[in-house]
Amino acid sequence: MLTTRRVDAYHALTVVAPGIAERFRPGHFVSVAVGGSRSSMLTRRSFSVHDVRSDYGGTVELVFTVRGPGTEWLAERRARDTLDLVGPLGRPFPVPRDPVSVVLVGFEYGSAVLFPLADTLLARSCRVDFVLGGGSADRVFGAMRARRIAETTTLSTRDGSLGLRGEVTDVLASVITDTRADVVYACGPMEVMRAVTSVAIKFDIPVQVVAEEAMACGIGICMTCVLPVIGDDGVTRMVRACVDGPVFRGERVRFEDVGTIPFDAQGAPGGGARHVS
Amino acid sequence: MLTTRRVDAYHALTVVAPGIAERFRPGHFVSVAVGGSRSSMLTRRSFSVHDVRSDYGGTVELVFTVRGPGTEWLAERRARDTLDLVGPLGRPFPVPRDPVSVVLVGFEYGSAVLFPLADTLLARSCRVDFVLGGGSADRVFGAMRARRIAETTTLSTRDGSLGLRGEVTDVLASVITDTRADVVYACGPMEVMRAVTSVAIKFDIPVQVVAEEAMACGIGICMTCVLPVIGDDGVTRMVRACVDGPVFRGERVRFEDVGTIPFDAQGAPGGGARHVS
Amino acid sequence: MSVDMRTFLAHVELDGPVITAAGCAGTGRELAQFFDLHRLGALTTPSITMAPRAGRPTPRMAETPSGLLNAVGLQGPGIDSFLERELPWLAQRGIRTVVSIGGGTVNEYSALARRLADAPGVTAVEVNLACPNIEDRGRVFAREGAASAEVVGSVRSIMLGDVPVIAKLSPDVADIVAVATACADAGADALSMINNPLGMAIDTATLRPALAAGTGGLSGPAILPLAVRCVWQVHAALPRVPIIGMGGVLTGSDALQLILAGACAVGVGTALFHDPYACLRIERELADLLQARGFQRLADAVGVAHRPPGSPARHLHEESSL
Amino acid sequence: MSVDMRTFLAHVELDGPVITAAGCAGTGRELAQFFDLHRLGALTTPSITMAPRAGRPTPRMAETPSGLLNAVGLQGPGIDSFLERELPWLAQRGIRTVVSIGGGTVNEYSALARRLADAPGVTAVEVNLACPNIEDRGRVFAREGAASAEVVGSVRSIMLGDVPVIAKLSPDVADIVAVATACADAGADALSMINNPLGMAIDTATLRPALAAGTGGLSGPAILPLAVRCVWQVHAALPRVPIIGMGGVLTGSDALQLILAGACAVGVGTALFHDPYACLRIERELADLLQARGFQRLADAVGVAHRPPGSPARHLHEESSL
Ligand SMILES: Cc1cc2nc3c(=O)[nH]c(=O)nc-3n(C[C@H](O)[C@H](O)[C@H](O)COP(=O)(O)OP(=O)(O)OC[C@H]3O[C@@H](n4cnc5c(N)ncnc54)[C@H](O)[C@@H]3O)c2cc1C
Ligand SMILES: Cc1cc2nc3c(=O)[nH]c(=O)nc-3n(C[C@H](O)[C@H](O)[C@H](O)COP(=O)(O)OP(=O)(O)OC[C@H]3O[C@@H](n4cnc5c(N)ncnc54)[C@H](O)[C@@H]3O)c2cc1C
Ligand SMILES: Cc1cc2nc3c(=O)[nH]c(=O)nc-3n(C[C@H](O)[C@H](O)[C@H](O)COP(=O)(O)O)c2cc1C
Ligand SMILES: Cc1cc2nc3c(=O)[nH]c(=O)nc-3n(C[C@H](O)[C@H](O)[C@H](O)COP(=O)(O)O)c2cc1C
Ligand code: FES
Ligand code: FES
Repeated sequence: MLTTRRVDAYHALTVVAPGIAERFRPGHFVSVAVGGSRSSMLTRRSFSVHDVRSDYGGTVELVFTVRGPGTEWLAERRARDTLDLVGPLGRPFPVPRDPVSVVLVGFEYGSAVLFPLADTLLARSCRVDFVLGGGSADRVFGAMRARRIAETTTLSTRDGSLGLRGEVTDVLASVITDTRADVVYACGPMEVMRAVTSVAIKFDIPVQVVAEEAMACGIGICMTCVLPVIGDDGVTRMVRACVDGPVFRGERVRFEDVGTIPFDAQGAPGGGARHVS
Repeated sequence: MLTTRRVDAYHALTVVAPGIAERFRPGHFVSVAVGGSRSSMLTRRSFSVHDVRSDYGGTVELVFTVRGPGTEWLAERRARDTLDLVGPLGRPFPVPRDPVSVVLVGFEYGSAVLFPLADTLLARSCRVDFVLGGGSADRVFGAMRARRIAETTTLSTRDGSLGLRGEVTDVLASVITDTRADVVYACGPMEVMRAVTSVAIKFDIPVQVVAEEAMACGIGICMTCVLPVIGDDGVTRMVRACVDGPVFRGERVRFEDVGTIPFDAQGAPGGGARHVS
Repeated sequence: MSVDMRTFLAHVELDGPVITAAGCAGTGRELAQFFDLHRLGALTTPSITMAPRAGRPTPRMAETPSGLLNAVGLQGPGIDSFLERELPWLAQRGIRTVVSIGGGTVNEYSALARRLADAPGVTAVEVNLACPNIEDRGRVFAREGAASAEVVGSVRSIMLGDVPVIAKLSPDVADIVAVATACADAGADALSMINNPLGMAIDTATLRPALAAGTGGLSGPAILPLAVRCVWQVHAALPRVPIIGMGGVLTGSDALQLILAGACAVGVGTALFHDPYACLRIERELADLLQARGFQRLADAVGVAHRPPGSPARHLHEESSL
Repeated sequence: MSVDMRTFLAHVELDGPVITAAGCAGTGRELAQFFDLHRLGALTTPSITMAPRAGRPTPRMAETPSGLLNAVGLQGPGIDSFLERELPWLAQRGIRTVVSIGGGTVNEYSALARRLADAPGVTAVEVNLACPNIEDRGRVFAREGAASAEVVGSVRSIMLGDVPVIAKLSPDVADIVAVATACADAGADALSMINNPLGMAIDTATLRPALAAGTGGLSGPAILPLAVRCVWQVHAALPRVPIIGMGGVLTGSDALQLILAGACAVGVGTALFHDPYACLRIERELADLLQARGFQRLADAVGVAHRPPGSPARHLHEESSL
């Protein structure tokens, strides 16, 4: 581990991890072991990769908020401590080949994952516009950097302490209109992803969202991180956020049914399968 | 926690603990929580107090060897980390009122607890002689300090790398004779305590030994640290090393029966009590 | 306003819900050096047997991940000495005392109950059913509803009516609800759960069991999920039977889990080995958590996790004050 | 000289004793991205059911002290899809595969066995008995010897003789030896233990169960002492029945505990979630520990903790090579 710093309400950790940096593509996440050896905390914590640099053979930067004991422990790490990381994990953002117009919507720490994506899009001559939001001013992540790189950056906060008072989706429609956006990418809590998706659907443009489900393994073997997603064949399946996502096409995610097994999902109880355990 | 240093094969930790320092008497031990918060290691580790000073409001020093994960964790602590200590615990050494002649026998880190005792004895004008031993030279603790304060210091190591080759008890008889010792104090592994006790019994002088039993609580409530000790009434009872000891009169400890319930112990199976659980 | 932490163990009121678990608080004298025992909801004694017992050989303990194995073997002075020396010390100080009893036969439990029936200072009797039944090839009473019921019934019939009889259950059963129901039907005024599940560790240096006794009881945070599950299942089946929840409680949040699952009191055992003040700290943390969640009374939180997701927790005190 | 790590699962030889636990290694494809699956003693599949199953709603997992609660609910594609897509992938690569099966009735287990009987690439069949018996009010098969035996007997009678049938037992019983004996008598060639004990966590923020399913299975180091105890008890009673020990194995030392207690193979589950390479690391650590203790063959360490204290471990290989 290289450095640790505070960014408003967030902690940022930079870790020397050449193997991860090398294979990284925007949208990837990593999982971090917390608590040290002999810790009672067994599961790794997942974090999107915010930044990748080539110095020290390759570093990755994570941005996180303290939620519970695992992130609390992470926040106490100091420079030169070592961290145990697995990654890069997950399916990254699909990137358009053509120089299209793109709106990136981030809520709180969810914004972090959008910056490497923005860099890639800009390198492909896309037009990039940011919509960033949060509960309060100190929880809006990356506004300065967004202003620097994007065509426009629109901010909103729930308490009105920065930008417009309200949700990121309150401003999204006008940004899409103004920028003639071809596609939306979004990262943030499920209810925000849901709202962003319905705006994109109204404009009939594709939207890529990052789904954050509690994950025990991050590599596709534990089946704890599932959500109902409609496949190409129109069938709803309980798919794993960690390896089948975390990036999904928003229209395909059955947001209203997250946390349930929709009756028409493949293998749903009553849908022909018996209830075994 | 104040400082941490290496002393030959041992680690020494100095901790600011005014409450413990104030009530300390030679022979006391403390118990230390290991692994930090959310550790999977539940039981405290016990360590004799090696030194107590009045600076910083009162500090105590522990000397320990790395045995397993708990002491490994302790060895990784750095200056200014905090430690969670409970103490002083246990019954301290009984100290003679008169200026008698005393031999202090220490094996490896067991020697540590004898130095504050030596200071107390010297303050009461006792004659103090040390017999210190260990497996090898780097495991003999406190030889220099012993030489400085005691009348004589006799060293022995099992591999002969320092002092005489052999056990501390190989030299004890002659030291007792030479110093006309009135009493022996000893700290070290059980088999050494047993051997020291038989030497003292031969000379018909009292011996105080420190018993090291695995302890889950250190404060007398868990009943895991028991050993068979003969009471004033001649009855053997399974007594707690943590609160009824760790200092015992050597003649009273049934060393050969440690790790068993002697058939004649109070409440032994077959001794009238039924076998309930 | 501070939360009303009083609770009832059957008809006996306790000032607070946090009590020491059997066998984990010594005679009381040891903890009394750290704090005033009146601040405990109650103190539970080690399981008292008829005759004095020397217990098991050492090693009696082994550390496991977030757990502790113990095989103390009910070392204790026997009921005579207990009534002569231990109980009066507690009674004279007016310390709420749950007396735990253990035996190898139904008769031994009955005999213990007879000795306790007219002893002053017994707040409640807890029947430790995790003892081998020497009349049934050493099968532990707690593993069978019928055997448990027989013991509980006999103790209940002997104790005076105003002393609650608590049946202490073990998790090593296929159906904890069946055993709980059998005990309640036999007259248990309250249930206490969980006792230690049976575990084992092998010392990989000596290649032998780490405990002299071979197997031992597992305690500590490792077993909290088992305790929460047992309390949940039994409270769902027997909502009117008071439950003392225990097993791995280290924090106020752990205690709250048990209370939300259906316990009206919480036992603390292994945590005391780490922190002699654990009961006081846990009660304080619990009160803070309850307050932060809008509860005015501990009693209103008991079993709340069983309510359908819709029911707003914050208004529970209004409902229950109707 | 390096330690001979080969072991036998009944009459099937495995190159190494460390295998993945059912439901903890995905389809194999996921772990194959990290290492060559041939380096596993064997891979165990998730429990396969007749019909596709969507499993339980989320949240499906909750962390507990040194443990993990899960309620996945046997999500899977069903046997048809398994035989079409998953098993051939493993079989073509020659990966030792233990196929776990789960059902709600004896008939469902039989039907699964019939489908597997002539499928190529089945190293062994593991019968997951921790499924509710829908013909007996949802009572879990594993909780009763008779119900377990019926399932095992039916599967054994259908599978070809050269495919071992392994009965997977749960610790939530009063007498694990009784269930193990019933399964062995019914024809189980080996036993696998332990499956997850039933646990629960309450989310103290929402005041509701942390898992959507309410209760869930507890895994991870917290349960290692229960696993060691079960293996010990069953090996003592049935010394000739091969045991796959599992439950909380995180290190080679944990694996060695199970082996010394009587297991001849070791399953690794939850540890894989933390470290995809866990099986390889654990096998390496185990080999080192065996070597340091003077064992030339893993097989010589199986059950050694049962021998009287006197017998010198260092010379065991001499005895067993007689
Ligand atoms: C793909 C992905 C990317 C993420 N990226 C970020 C990020 O860039 N910055 C950031 O601050 N957070 C991120 N999170 C959320 C982060 O993983 C959780 O905040 C963290 O795991 C909480 O751990 P804790 O011990 O502090 O909290 P606790 O709530 O005590 O955690 C207990 C258990 O629940 C799991 N858990 C709890 N909340 C979540 C959650 N929201 N998502 C997944 N698992 C959870 C934990 O992993 C752990 O196993 C991401 C999550 C996912 C799935
Ligand atoms: C009264 C007393 C004074 C002691 N003083 C010292 C001292 O000054 N310096 C020193 O180096 N060591 C001392 N010890 C021993 C020290 O407590 C152990 O070395 C330490 O607990 C080992 O912990 P671990 O996690 O490294 O090893 P592990 O072996 O992994 O410990 C596992 C468990 O066993 C217990 N345990 C293991 N060995 C012992 C032991 N010998 N005594 C007590 N508990 C044990 C631990 O407390 C822990 O609960 C003393 C022990 C006692 C009882
Ligand atoms: C050292 C020790 C001794 C115990 N002695 C008894 C006892 O005498 N009677 C009893 O019913 N339970 C006894 N128990 C079980 C505890 O009362 C309690 O049910 C169990 O340990 C779970 O709680 P905990 O995890 O908080 O320790 C003992 C537990 C330990 C650790
Ligand atoms: C997420 C998860 C899924 C599991 N699925 C199955 C399963 O499908 N069939 C089965 O027999 N056991 C299943 N188990 C139990 C494991 O195979 C194993 O017996 C148990 O978890 C104990 O081992 P561990 O502590 O190493 O995980 C599952 C366990 C977990 C954690
Ligand atoms: S987190 Fe394990 S499958 Fe997704
Ligand atoms: S260590 Fe608990 S009684 Fe001595």
